[in-house]
Amino acid sequence: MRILYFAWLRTKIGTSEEELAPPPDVATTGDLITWLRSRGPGYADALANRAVVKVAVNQDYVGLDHPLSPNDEVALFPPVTGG
Amino acid sequence: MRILYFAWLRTKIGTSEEELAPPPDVATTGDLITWLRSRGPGYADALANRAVVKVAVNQDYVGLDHPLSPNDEVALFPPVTGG
Amino acid sequence: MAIRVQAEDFDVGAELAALSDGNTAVGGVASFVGLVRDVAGGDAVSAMTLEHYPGMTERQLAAIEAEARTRWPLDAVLIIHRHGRLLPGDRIVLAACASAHRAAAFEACWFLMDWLKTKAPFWKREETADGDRWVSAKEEDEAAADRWHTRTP
Amino acid sequence: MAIRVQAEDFDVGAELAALSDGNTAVGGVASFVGLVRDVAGGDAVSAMTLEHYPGMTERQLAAIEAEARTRWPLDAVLIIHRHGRLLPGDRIVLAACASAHRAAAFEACWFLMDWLKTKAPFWKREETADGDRWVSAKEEDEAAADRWHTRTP
Repeated sequence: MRILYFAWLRTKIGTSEEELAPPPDVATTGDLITWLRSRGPGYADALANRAVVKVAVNQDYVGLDHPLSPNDEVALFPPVTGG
Repeated sequence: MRILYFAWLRTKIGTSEEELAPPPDVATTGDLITWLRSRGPGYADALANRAVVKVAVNQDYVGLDHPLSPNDEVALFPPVTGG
Repeated sequence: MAIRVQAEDFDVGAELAALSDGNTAVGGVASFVGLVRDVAGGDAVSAMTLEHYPGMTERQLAAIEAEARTRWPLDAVLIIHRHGRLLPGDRIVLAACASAHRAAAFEACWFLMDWLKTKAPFWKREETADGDRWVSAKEEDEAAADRWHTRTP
Repeated sequence: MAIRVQAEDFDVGAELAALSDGNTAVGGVASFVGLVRDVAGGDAVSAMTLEHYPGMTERQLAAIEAEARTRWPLDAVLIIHRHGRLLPGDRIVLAACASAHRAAAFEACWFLMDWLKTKAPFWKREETADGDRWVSAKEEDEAAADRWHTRTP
């Protein structure tokens, strides 16, 4: 599974992209965030407040109950501020 | 008194501008329109329907009860269609 | 204040750039460019001529601009309106508002166009296959302008 | 469909002219140009960098454009959004809609900007005297986008 991070999630986690294979019990986007938090203090800090973490799977916005597949591109980022 | 006509009021009346001295009982813009109507068939035709005649005195919109002075610039025209 | 009534065309890019030039407090510029359409009331229009009332036009446009400035926080306002004979596709009018805030720029620009359509003394005469004709005012334009009497920005 | 995400600046006049070029059914073009402000939250901003999510950005902008086209009768739509480092006064974004009808052009353009602010995956990082900082999303932008859920054009 390809995981992308943007903006301050990227800087806190320290990478913009990684290839990960979450354990089988990580079934949804919400599960993924919970699992990522356990990977280290940068992750825990970046993902502390779910309310400000937006999730896209294969470049579409999804909720925290969205099911995951091994080949998904999952992106985590703060609320957007373009325009 | 300087009287200006625009758009189809101008073409029906046959002039864009004239200097007139209405009789003393022409006190308001409404009186002026009534008096102008009597000046010929072109005027009567152009001013037949007051609802579509707009009036400006000294380049500001006014109603039909607006008082007139001898040195006023009075303009009569249909509803505007610019933009 | 920037009000121009002219026969000549205008350079939209240069005009919009000038609105915010040197003022980095501006967050955005909303604008509207009105164009001559080739059809009106179902008939093909080959050209149109815009007549106006010199003097009153500038006066009314200045009043419309002043009103917009009292309603919204605007850094710059521009209205350019052409007169004379124009062909389909030609630019007729440009209204533009620069503001720190997007909503103010949009609302003020829309307000300018709605008021201009009902207050600025311009009259359009269309050339069609059946001859020339004066364009009638649209009730929908009156309604569009009227909503600004009650709507608070 | 015309969606462009690029580092380069754009020519507003040329882009707006191209929207109606050859289509004399267009009555007007409403547009918005977003600019980098020199101040944010009371602090002087010397520059900003726009990060984006390549691929998803184009996808979301295309979806926003498609939604606008279902809601309003539009002849042409254009969204250009820049990324990378920009200075105060620089253009960030251009949204423009061409339509036979003024209200459709204005509403659709405003809709595009409101949705773009809340849906397009861009993030601004500002450079200030106290260092760099990520811009926080504004609740007012969410509210501006939300009103399009209920408002019928």
